[in-house]
Amino acid sequence: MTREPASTHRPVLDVRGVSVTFATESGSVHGVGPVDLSIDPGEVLALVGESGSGKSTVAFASAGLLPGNASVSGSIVLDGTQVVGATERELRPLRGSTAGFVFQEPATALNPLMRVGDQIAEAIRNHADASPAASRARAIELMQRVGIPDPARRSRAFPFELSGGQRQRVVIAMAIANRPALLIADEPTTALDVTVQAEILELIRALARDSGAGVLIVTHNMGVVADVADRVAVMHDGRVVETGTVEEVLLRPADPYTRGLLAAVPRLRTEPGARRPARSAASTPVIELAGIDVRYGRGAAAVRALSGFSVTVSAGETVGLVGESGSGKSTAARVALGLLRPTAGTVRLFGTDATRLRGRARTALRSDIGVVLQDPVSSLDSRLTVEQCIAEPMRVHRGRVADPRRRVRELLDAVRLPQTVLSRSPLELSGGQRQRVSLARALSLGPRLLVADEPTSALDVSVQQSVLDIIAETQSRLGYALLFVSHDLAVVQQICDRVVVMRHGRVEEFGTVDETLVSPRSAYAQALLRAVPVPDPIAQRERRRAAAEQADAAR
Amino acid sequence: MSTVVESQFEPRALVAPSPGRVMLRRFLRNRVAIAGAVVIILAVVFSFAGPLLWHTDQTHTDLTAANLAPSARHPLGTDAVGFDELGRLMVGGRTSLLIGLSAGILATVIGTVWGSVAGYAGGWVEAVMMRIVDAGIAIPALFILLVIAAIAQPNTAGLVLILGLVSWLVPSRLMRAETLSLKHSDYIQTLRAIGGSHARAIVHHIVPNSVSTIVVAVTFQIADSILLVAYVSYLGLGVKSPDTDWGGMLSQGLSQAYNGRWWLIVPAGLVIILVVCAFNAIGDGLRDSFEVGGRR
Amino acid sequence: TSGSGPSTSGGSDHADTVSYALPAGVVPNWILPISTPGHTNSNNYSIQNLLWEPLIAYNGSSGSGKIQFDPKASVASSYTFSPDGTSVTITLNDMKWSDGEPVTSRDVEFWFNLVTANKTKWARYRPGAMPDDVSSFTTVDDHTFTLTFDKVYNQNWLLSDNQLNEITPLPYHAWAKTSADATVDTSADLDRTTAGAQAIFSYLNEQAMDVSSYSSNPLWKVVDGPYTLSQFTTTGQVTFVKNAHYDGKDPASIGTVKLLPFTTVDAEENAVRAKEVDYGYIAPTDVSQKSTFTRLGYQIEPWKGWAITYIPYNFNNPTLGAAFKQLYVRQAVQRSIDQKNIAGVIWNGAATPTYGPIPQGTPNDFISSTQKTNPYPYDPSAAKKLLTSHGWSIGSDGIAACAQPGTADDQCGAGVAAGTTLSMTLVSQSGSTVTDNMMSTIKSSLAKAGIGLTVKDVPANEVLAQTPKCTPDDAACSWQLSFFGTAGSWYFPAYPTGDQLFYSGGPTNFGSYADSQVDSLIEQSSSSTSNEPIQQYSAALTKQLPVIWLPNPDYQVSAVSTGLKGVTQDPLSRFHPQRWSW
Amino acid sequence: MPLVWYTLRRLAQAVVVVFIVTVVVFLMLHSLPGGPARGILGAEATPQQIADFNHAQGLDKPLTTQYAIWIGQLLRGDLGRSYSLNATVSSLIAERLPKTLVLTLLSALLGLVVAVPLGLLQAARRNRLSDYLATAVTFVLFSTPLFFFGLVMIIVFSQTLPWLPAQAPQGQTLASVFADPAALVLPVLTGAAPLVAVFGRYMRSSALDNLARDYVRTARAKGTPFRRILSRHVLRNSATPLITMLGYQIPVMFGGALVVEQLFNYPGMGLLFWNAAQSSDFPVLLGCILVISIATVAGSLLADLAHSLIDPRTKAARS
Ligand SMILES: Nc1ncnc2c1ncn2[C@@H]1O[C@H](COP(=O)(O)OP(=O)(O)OP(=O)(O)O)[C@@H](O)[C@H]1O
Ligand SMILES: Nc1ncnc2c1ncn2[C@@H]1O[C@H](COP(=O)(O)OP(=O)(O)OP(=O)(O)O)[C@@H](O)[C@H]1O
Ligand SMILES: [Mg+2]
Ligand SMILES: [Mg+2]
Repeated sequence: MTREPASTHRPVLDVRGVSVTFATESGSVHGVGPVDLSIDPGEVLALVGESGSGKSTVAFASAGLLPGNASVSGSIVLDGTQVVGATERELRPLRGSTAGFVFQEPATALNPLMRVGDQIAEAIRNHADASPAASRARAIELMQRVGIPDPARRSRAFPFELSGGQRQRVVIAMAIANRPALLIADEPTTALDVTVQAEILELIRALARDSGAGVLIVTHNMGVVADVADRVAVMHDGRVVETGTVEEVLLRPADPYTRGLLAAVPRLRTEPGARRPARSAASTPVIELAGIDVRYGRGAAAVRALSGFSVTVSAGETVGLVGESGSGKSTAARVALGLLRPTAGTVRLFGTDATRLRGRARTALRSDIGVVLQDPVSSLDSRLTVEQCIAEPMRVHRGRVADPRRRVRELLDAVRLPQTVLSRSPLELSGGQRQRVSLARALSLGPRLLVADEPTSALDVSVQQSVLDIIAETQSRLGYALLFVSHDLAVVQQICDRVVVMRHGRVEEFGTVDETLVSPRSAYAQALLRAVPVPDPIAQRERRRAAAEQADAAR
Repeated sequence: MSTVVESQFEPRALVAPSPGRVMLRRFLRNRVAIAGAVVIILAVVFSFAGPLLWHTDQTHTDLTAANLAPSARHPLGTDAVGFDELGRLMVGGRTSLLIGLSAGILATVIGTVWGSVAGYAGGWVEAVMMRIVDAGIAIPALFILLVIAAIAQPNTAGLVLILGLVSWLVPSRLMRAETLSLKHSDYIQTLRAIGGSHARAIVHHIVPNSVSTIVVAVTFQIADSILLVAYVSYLGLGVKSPDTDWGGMLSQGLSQAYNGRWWLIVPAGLVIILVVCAFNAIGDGLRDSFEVGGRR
Repeated sequence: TSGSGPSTSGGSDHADTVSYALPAGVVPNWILPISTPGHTNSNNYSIQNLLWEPLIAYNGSSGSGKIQFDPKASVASSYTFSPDGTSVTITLNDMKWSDGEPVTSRDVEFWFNLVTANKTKWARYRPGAMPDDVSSFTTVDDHTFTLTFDKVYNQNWLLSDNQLNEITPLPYHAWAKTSADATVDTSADLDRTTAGAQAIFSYLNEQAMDVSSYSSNPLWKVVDGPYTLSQFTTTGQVTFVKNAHYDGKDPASIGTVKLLPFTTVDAEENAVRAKEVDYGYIAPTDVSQKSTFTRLGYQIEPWKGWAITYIPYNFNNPTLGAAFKQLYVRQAVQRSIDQKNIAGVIWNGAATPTYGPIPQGTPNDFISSTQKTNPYPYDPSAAKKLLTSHGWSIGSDGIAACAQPGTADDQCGAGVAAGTTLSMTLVSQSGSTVTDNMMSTIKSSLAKAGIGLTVKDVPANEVLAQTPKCTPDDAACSWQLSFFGTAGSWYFPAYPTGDQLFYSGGPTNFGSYADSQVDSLIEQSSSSTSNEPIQQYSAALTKQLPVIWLPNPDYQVSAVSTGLKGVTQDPLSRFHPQRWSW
Repeated sequence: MPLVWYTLRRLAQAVVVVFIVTVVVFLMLHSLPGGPARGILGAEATPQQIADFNHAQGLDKPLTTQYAIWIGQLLRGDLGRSYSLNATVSSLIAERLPKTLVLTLLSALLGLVVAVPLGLLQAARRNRLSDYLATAVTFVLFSTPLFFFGLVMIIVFSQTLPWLPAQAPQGQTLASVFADPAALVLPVLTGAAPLVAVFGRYMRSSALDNLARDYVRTARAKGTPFRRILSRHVLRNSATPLITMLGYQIPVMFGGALVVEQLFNYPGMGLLFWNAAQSSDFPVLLGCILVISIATVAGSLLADLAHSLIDPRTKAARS
């Protein structure tokens, strides 16, 4: 650890020619590099790029927090201290003091058995010789600072007693407890709802502005970039392919990779004018959910996941379900699929009362349903081959398809996968490929209804785009009704005819895309829309200003 | 446009080696587990192939050659009725290994079926089935075995059955936990939504996907069973002379603990500890390579 | 004196205490000198006799090792049979109960009345024997009474085979009541009516049903024996202290006697090694370690039991009963039993080869010379020859099968069907390494003679339950051989008659052995006044082999602290601590 | 009031479990061939005496009747009379159970005191020599039949080096058990051995789990020293599930007590049971198993409740 000579204008983080390799069971893996980066005090640098491009690796390397199997070369100077090659003992004083860290998963980032106030206080006492009482008082102060209401009481809470957004604020409070020169945030908002995301981003921005700390924010969301970043570094395959101010990179990308990436980002329309004409709602309804109530659990602890929920989806039509986490979207989808028996209400599938059917009739009814669920990893049984996965519905409903083997190959073509994947295990496919296999499976019996619960939310934007394209294309060919669940308003805008906006298990708004997602009537939908950042720094700044004005006016 | 995007991004397909391969590699790197496997192989060879090389009469007693100390003729001495102790270790090993293996497998099979059905069925069926398991667990196995010992002397098959019946409970709990997590996995949900039967879900998906849990459970269960066989002999339920098992040899030897006939105790005790350790080590190694739950 | 005695372990450093290890697994559980079923282990009797002296004590602890009348330990000072042998007049010692009352004929009558009115509840009751064989009890005076019998009996038998020796004078003045707070009205003679005697017995029995109260219940404080009770727990710890008021002929020398319970021989042996017991035992397998114990300050001495050990044949077994009835088959089996080596190697010498129905470990006047010399010495090839010369041929599996049925001399014999294989099943007692070793040795040597043996192990209780006396058509008659003799199959009273074991229809004649000549010898031995018939009986059964004779294990291999004097090991397996001293 | 609800539900489950146990135990002991009469009364007993015995004990009634009678008595706290010990089963158990509890609790305590730090240190020094050594020791402890281990302890510490008595305290009262602490050492050590192995392995892997958790990374990122991470964060998080584990181990501990008491001649429940099994003393066997199962069920109930009290999350999650 060597101390760099002090200079007047010194970056808080200076990464020069850094490469990281990981020792794994299958030998050594090149993680990132060489990478060059620097962050000045008060500057927010966004590190973007697709999954696996090395964003987190760079971020962790900056504070020497990489796992034991990583080896780093190059130079990382953190506020005048060389991090590469430093021992744990040398690094410890830097962590939490010179560099503060915020992680992606607020749910797991905190010790579940320790009161949050104590966890913040610990961050203080790790670096300052403060008394327990003083550090606790300071912790409450910090909680106030990060916008946790009633901090004195909340400091006595355990992490599970706080919401996701509040937990993330606690993590941020720990990160800034010792006024770090650099704040490193690895996907700090990815696990949060858009409205909460907006608040957290606002907080980070304010911190950078007020304390003059440099911020390294890792994200894959271009909207977030546009919202907070001063400068942007785009990573691809372990390298930084482009660096520049946020305007330069987002509005005038120079690198072809950046351009492709930006092109795939779905953009939220703010003007009416649906790209696709709304289908005639008059055609036969495929699903009719009416007055659905769902309650989980019993007694006082019961959760009302749906109350009085209704929706209809007609043949050839796409209906989107949007809403924040926990609003009941998946529950509604499960009811539609007959996986969950509602406590009240009727479910009609293809014109028959689905809750009444039993045995063979019920099985037969289900042969007309296709399903694609969110998680590409768990939606396919990894013990089967791709071919077996796709053919499974044809095995369940024997005789529906004359030649399953041929059918599987047709379906592969339809989802644009090569025949060579047939004998592989789903584990040997990428996430996008897996979701396509799921789609092929869902289409194998020629469904009249496709239910898709967040089918693309685990995918990178570019891959998401291609999956969405295939869905749109097969739907226009096969004419199935599509119930599409997503929390991404831009995606829903792009693919749906009509939209249900949900909140706390109720329908907040139901109408065409233009009615609900461009000029909504309900305050909730409006707030939701406002909170979504757009991947255009100038437009986003404008939206932010407008939102602030509105908030002022409200006050 | 989608084709452009695809060609640009999809080649980064995450091609993982097959899970079996990864597991094997991890297992092979676990030196403790490998040592365990070697011990087991040696024990099997010793017990099953040993008698081909070292011929001894293990059916007729010879009181004139009883209680002999180790010598060239009897490297591990002879026991109280004149059986050659080395040859006896081989004979005993067969029984111990066979009973341990069969009982361990039986227990796991019962536990797998019970646990997966209970976990999958849910509701009151699960409640009843798991309360039965709880009740079984509440009665310590040794107590049951002692009662049985006080009543009858089962033959080898009976012993396997008894051991299987007292030790399926833990695997069934593991299997239920595994089933519960698999039951909510997206592919089971999908299968159910398109009308797949419960049997299909259990047989084609849940059980195959629990293979790692089952394999780990089996290994630990075998270790437990071999140990339990030793206890069973101690409690007086062991196999009958001239057959024997390691536990029987040990507990017979224990009655000679003080008259200096160490050869009646030490070898039998050591092989039991070694083999049980070995199975536990393998189980540990497998568990780490599979990264599943199960005994810690 | 309270139930929660202070002592935790034995190992008496001070000379006024001795600790005695009870046999493994034995927990004394009965105090009332009239035992009810389930409470008959010999330690109970020893304990009772320490508190309440028996009328007539028979034991082998008076020095010679022979079992004989022991006037010191008896309340009776003398007994006189009438010349015609139909009655006996007994005179009592001048003794007092611990509360100062004298011991009188009334106390003997009290016992007699209780037993007579409650005989079916008495564990020692056998129809025709005590008290049925006594036709009247006549009190002569406070210290003299006469018992008249229904016919003439052998006097040895009367005195020692659970007849007169069972009688224990009981404190009439303290016990003749039916509730705890009642006072005894000695003139009421409540026990002389059947109903009254039953009510008293039921009260006494009920009081005896609570072991934890034994040391505190005032009833049991009235004693005439050398000791009184200071502790009696359900775990089997029993502590005696010297009876300060004892005025009999057998006073205690050591002040405190502790009985210590152990579950296993191993646990007991650990205590011996730790010098925590003064009078314990070691496993037979450890006899070879004698010098170790000698160094620790113990004397190792076998305690011979007045017992025999055997395996009954089930003569009513449908498959093999007919074969068992052939004497040559039994001879072949007996000649395959290597008693000398079994006793010497497997038992390490802690067993005595026994070739007939009279115990051979203790010198006595009942044994015949035939039994002493063993007419059927170990010789498997002779055994095989016996079979082959009687029409059996050895099959490919090495087991003899009857090839020539018929009754001629070179044929299998009456009732043995062609093709019968001599492959026997033995229900044997589990839980003992020595027994297991013995059985595998027997199995192995029988195989040499062409006889197959399958051993089925069950606990001792189960052996008895599974091998009952039966008739050929009973389902329960499928057993062929039965062994329940790890600790000796049968302990005799002082007079070793076989009326229960080998008399046709005898209650414990499990194998239904029947031989009219033997029956008449047994009858003669219980009625004749000489020892001639019992010796003839000994010779006859030695030759007849009604069962497989096996070495009789010692009662235990005792480890007695060298300083402990006066220890004689009573073949009747009772202990007499009043005679011990440091 | 979720905790109250949870408690009630767990309680109801426990009752069901105990009921199933009674049925299982009853059927097990009564459907087996043979009977106690001959064994209790001995070879000399006459058939009449055996019939009387069976009648007096109700052994000649149909099974269901016997069960109903038995349950009825149970509910009145009457477990029947021992066939062989001439005492009521409940008095026997009342006398012995506390001693067994003392033995098992001391063993469990010792097991925890050794295993928790051991497992934690092993996790901290994963795959170093000390970890391997400790792993080897725990494996061997786990794999050694307890009766063998106990005997080795006796031979070494009582016979070869005559330091400690080979007999556990023999006193009747609990006080007398504690009056002789030296005699308690070997039994407690023997009883603790397998628990050290089980808890140690559990603790090691639980601590390893926790070391890989995000919150440890957070603690590292805020500059917490490793020792403190271990003692403040990992220890508590990995030891808390040990409470539930403790509940699961209760049957194992009772099994251990059976062997330990038998080896060291310790007059507790295990020894009572052992002797009862030798003499087919059915009422005692039934009573012991019942009490032990109830203790097991109650123990795991307590463990679960303690866990939900200690772990703030379960208070809310379990509802
Ligand atoms: N501990 C590790 N061992 C081996 N390889 C690793 C390890 N951590 C990361 N990698 C590899 O290094 C590369 C970069 O990973 P990194 O986590 O930095 O990507 P990322 O851009 O943060 O992706 P995401 O958006 O999915 O978080 C990936 O190929 C990844 O597989
Ligand atoms: N199995 C369950 N048991 C109890 N509560 C549940 C269960 N599943 C969901 N819930 C609750 O029901 C409500 C609706 O859940 P649901 O999964 O439908 O929401 P969602 O809109 O799909 O959220 P997300 O966007 O996070 O997937 C939530 O409050 C959730 O916590
Ligand atoms: Mg990342
Ligand atoms: Mg959802």
